[in-house]
Amino acid sequence: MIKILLFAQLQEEFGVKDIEINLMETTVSQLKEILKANFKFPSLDHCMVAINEEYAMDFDTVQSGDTVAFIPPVSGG
Amino acid sequence: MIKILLFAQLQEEFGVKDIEINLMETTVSQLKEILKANFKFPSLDHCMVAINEEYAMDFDTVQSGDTVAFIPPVSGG
Amino acid sequence: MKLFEIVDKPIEVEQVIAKVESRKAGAITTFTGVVREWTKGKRTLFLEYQAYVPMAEKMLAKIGDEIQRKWPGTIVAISHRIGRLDISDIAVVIAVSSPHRRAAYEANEYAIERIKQMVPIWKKEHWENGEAWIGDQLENVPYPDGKPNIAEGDMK
Amino acid sequence: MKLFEIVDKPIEVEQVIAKVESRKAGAITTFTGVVREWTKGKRTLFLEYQAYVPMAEKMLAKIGDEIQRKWPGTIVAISHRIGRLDISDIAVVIAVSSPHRRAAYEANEYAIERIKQMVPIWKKEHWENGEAWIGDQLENVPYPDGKPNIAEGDMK
Repeated sequence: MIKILLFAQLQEEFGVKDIEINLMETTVSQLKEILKANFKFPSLDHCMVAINEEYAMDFDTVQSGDTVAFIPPVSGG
Repeated sequence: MIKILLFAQLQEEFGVKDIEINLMETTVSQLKEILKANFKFPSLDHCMVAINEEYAMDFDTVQSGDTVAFIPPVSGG
Repeated sequence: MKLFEIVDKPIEVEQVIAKVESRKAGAITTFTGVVREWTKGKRTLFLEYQAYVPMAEKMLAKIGDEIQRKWPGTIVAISHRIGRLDISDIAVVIAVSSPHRRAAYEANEYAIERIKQMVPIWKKEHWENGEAWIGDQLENVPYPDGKPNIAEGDMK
Repeated sequence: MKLFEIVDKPIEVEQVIAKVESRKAGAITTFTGVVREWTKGKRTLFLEYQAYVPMAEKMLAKIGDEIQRKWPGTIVAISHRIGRLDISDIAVVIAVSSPHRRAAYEANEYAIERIKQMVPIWKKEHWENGEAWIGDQLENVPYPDGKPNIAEGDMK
């Protein structure tokens, strides 16, 4: 089970704050492909990804139990 | 009558905050010479001069009724 | 006392300053980001800030670590507010104390630039005729390699 | 409300900030100069500040004018305290508000540099083994032409 967190416009596009999906070990880019294939996520390509609250690269590994956050362009400050 | 204001180390060296001297029109540099000839003012050469609260140059004119301030190197902030 | 925090209540500048006070300090700088009414001729009615709170606090603390390495002797505190903010409300306060003033200015400006690059906080503008989530980076250059500059770097 | 003042009572940062608040502001920076205990290995016990008050306020206002010309849209307020100050007491607060942050930082730093160049305020250090009036400019370069840089200029 991987927990996926959505924020800002992603949260509004999708209508929920988080999703849980059943997946074995995968990479960030594979996860993105799976989400794009199964859901409507127009903004996904503009997002950064964090695994367990740390920024991750496309080649990083995601495994069951991880929390993956999709981070649209930030605008704090 | 020209009023002369002293600050910081000048005030302490001289022991008073202000002096009044009777002088006709003169220049800043002449006034400095007069003061150095008549009083002990070791720090005078390091000072800026203000006439009526505006910085003045050596060649500027001082006349009766003016207030001349000798301004040691400043250290506000 | 939390040096780096996301809060949903009004921020008091004095309280953020109090966190960085020190007998070694000769200079304290603050940056206060407030909600501006007009941006490029468009009138803002109010803003809504959202954050990924635990990660945002972690990233603020990371900025604090970077600053302590770059400007030894400084102390940094950052509070960022989320929720609905009206015109002139304070969104963020950054306080930096330092023995000397140059570092206090530099470190402070570094902090706000880094916040805008990498802290997961989002702002939704509400105008008279619409609303939109703002992505500061998108307004500028898209990430050259699909990622923001997460590694410490020079400021733009 | 006096934007530029010399006071002999403690300065509250919030009160100086309040003077520059505006619905047009997106950024407010402050600089707070506080009494540092240690300077180059020497321990300060307390300080004594003296000013040529009317001229000092006039020069602070002049710095404000310079800033408004260089960074249009900014609002500046400066309070400087005189008299005896103990460790961690606030000597000066500079607040600058601006629509955008870059100007708020630049104008603020410009203000403190100009204060140290040309505002008639003096600091006397009291150490454990002595006391002395400090001349910041003398510690640096003596005035090249016997005068400080009174004309607006680039900061060092």
